[in-house]
Amino acid sequence: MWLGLDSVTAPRHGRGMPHDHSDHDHPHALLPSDPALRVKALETILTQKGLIDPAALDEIIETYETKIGPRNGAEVVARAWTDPAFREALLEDATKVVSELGFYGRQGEHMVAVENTKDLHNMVVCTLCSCYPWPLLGIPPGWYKSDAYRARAVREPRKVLAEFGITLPEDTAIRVWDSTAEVRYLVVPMRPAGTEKMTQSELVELISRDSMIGAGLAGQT
Amino acid sequence: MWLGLDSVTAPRHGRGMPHDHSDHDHPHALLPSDPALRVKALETILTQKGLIDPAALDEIIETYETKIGPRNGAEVVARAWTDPAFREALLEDATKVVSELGFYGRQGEHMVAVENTKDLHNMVVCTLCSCYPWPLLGIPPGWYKSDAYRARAVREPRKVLAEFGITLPEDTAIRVWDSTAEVRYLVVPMRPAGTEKMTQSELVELISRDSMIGAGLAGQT
Amino acid sequence: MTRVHDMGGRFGDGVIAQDAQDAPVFHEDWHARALALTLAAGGLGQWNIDISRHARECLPPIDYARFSYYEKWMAGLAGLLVDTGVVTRAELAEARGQGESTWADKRLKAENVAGVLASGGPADRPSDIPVAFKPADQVRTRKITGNRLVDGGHTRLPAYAAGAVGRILRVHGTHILPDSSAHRLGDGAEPLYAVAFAASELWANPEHPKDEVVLDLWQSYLEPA
Amino acid sequence: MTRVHDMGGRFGDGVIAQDAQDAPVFHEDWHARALALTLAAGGLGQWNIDISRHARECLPPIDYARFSYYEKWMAGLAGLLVDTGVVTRAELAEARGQGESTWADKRLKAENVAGVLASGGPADRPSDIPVAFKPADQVRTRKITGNRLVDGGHTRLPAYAAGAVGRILRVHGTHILPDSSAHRLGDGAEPLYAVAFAASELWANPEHPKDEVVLDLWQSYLEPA
Repeated sequence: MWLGLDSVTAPRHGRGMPHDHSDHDHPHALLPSDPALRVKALETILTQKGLIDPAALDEIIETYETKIGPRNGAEVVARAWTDPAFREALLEDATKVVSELGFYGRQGEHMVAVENTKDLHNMVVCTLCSCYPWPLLGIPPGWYKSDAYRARAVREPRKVLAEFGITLPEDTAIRVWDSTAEVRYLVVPMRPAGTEKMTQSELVELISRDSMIGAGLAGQT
Repeated sequence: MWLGLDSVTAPRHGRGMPHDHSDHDHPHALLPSDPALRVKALETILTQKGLIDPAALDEIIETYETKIGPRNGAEVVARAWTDPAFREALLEDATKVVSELGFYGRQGEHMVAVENTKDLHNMVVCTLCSCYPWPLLGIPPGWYKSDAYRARAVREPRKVLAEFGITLPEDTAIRVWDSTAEVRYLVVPMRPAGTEKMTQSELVELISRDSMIGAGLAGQT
Repeated sequence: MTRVHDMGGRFGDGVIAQDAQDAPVFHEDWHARALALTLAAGGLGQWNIDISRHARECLPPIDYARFSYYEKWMAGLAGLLVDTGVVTRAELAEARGQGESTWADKRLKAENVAGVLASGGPADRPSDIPVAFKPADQVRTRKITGNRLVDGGHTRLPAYAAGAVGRILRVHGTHILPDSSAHRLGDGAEPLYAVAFAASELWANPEHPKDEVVLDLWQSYLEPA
Repeated sequence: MTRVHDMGGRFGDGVIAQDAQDAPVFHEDWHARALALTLAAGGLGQWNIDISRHARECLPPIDYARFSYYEKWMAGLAGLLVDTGVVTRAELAEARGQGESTWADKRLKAENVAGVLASGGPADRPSDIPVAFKPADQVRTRKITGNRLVDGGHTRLPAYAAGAVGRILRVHGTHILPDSSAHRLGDGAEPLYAVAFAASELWANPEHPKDEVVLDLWQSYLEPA
């Protein structure tokens, strides 16, 4: 319950109501404008008030730099390619399956796996913000959070894919998943031809982050 | 035909098609970033190429600083208040009537006058750009061209009017005119009570620019 | 959603920064020069008003948001000059014009300014398209706004009024269709109407049951409702 | 049109600036600090994820457009800290915290980070609202997007998908309604669905007749079609 979804639902007077600021009276304008100094100022204030433990920040950063990243997703995909029962269970209830592998967590509480086939290419975006399956793919790359991707992926996915070097067959349909709720989508890319003899750990190397967003293909170079 | 609406309709290869630029490859990025230097650079280039006569720029500026402004509209309104036949003709065909007064011209080629009453308050905006009846009101004020006015006037005209110091009676309807074509709207504000004995030229002094946009009342102080 | 300029109804903007009634027409000298330069350059006849509006709308969204009004005009003008070949990218980069232009004979002269401003540029044109609606008719706007001739092209149906039912208030005659004219595809003139929409038809939380918004809309934006 | 963040389908953005597959997780040290600071401050329990999304959406449109990703996070965080009274405007202005906070006992400790990240914060909740739709049912989204509880409030129906007909693809169970939760009006949990829309239902010029967009939408956003 760390996100406090339950603990902060009591209305308080004047809070939670939208109040549109003009450019200069938003609280952020009180901080230094240089972003690095701005972050430093906030960290300093919160540390001085006893609200932040800088060591906890270090721990969070190290977690997402070294422990939680697209390798997790690649392991799930590689196993789905090689283990039919696992694949079936993953497509049936991804949250359960990835939890059993220890990949449950923040921004991955409700997982759905969608499988790419010759007939259907899945692709994930969050047009309203930057929702992304952190426990399986880590922190999203810059392009995923860019205005250009958010604006264009839903309207012209084929032009977007072309920028990523992908041209789908003319009769392949595209399904773009706009992550508007707390459900997070993992794309299971197609297994490349000629990989029948590879081991699961060899396959993992073929599975890029972008392929699990649907903006890349597995084995694409 | 100076605006060239007819003369440039022949398609030319690769021209006129939208081509979205990312931030840094738009031609404007080649110019100095300081706006005053940017304008100066464009004027210099065009003058050196013989495409601009700086004296013509001076003449345009002087025209809109001293000759064409809200005084024109105020004269039209004051006469409509005092001359019933004129009022009727103005509401019937404003383009014809203002042309006869010498107030035809650029950005006022198709005029419509709309009259405020106890039952109906008219208000003008251009949400898509900044369309405005230049020959009658001059160059629009900054607020009319602001994002805040463009975004809010159509959705919450009463909150906007409150910022301008106006509270309408509860049973007055508001009609907001969003200037999406080349038709330009002049609001004929209500004549203030107690002005029955005023001359037309005294009345002109009561008629503010904002009152002819519908963001003010005549005689409002 | 069309482009970033299509902001009618947007939430998030704060109070309106008002100018005094007697504020100067131009707050800065360069504002005046920018306006005059835009008008004079338009006089070269290399683009029309729809093309020039579209040039401003096509600014990168970040620029459109951060630029002040006349900065948008200047950036739009730079784009138009390069697109039409009137000025080269090299000339912009060097802030120096290379030799007299072939269009120099179209230069607006000071003595012609008054006449040109007074003559304007009307947008009504004859059209073979019959007028389909009369005042009080119910119409519905296109469900999805957007140019039907050119993907991402210029159009004048704001997103907030897409898929809405209104009633014809005025018939304006037949006018140049910006969706066509902005892309040099001809005037495409067709009937133009003032159409009134109840605020409740456009907004989730309208301010007042009697309020309306009126837009000028072309016949091809409309269908009977 | 809701707010500036609601940009799905917008024209005007250029090519996507791609990162290499092996680019660092954080391009700048301050990006990493900004992310960690946001997570740790969230742990104080003074806001939920819907409130914090809304705080970013409520940035002035000019700021939202010009700020890089983590700058939006920092600005949103500054707003949240002031709105909740955790930090004062004076403290922000002086870049100095005045005395220990009453919420200091909620500080996230380094040794609890792993457990907290692993436990997450699920959004499914029991609800008395019966599930109204099943897979393959046709539904229509609200014609006008926007929060129905709070004018200008948070909502998760993008403008591009308003007034569109789609079909239910999945039933996700009952989830917290962001429109309520973002304004401290309770969980308001209700059924949530994945709804598929033909591209031709959303775009003036769809790329391909077979393409679809799927959105997760709450039952109150939908009606039978």
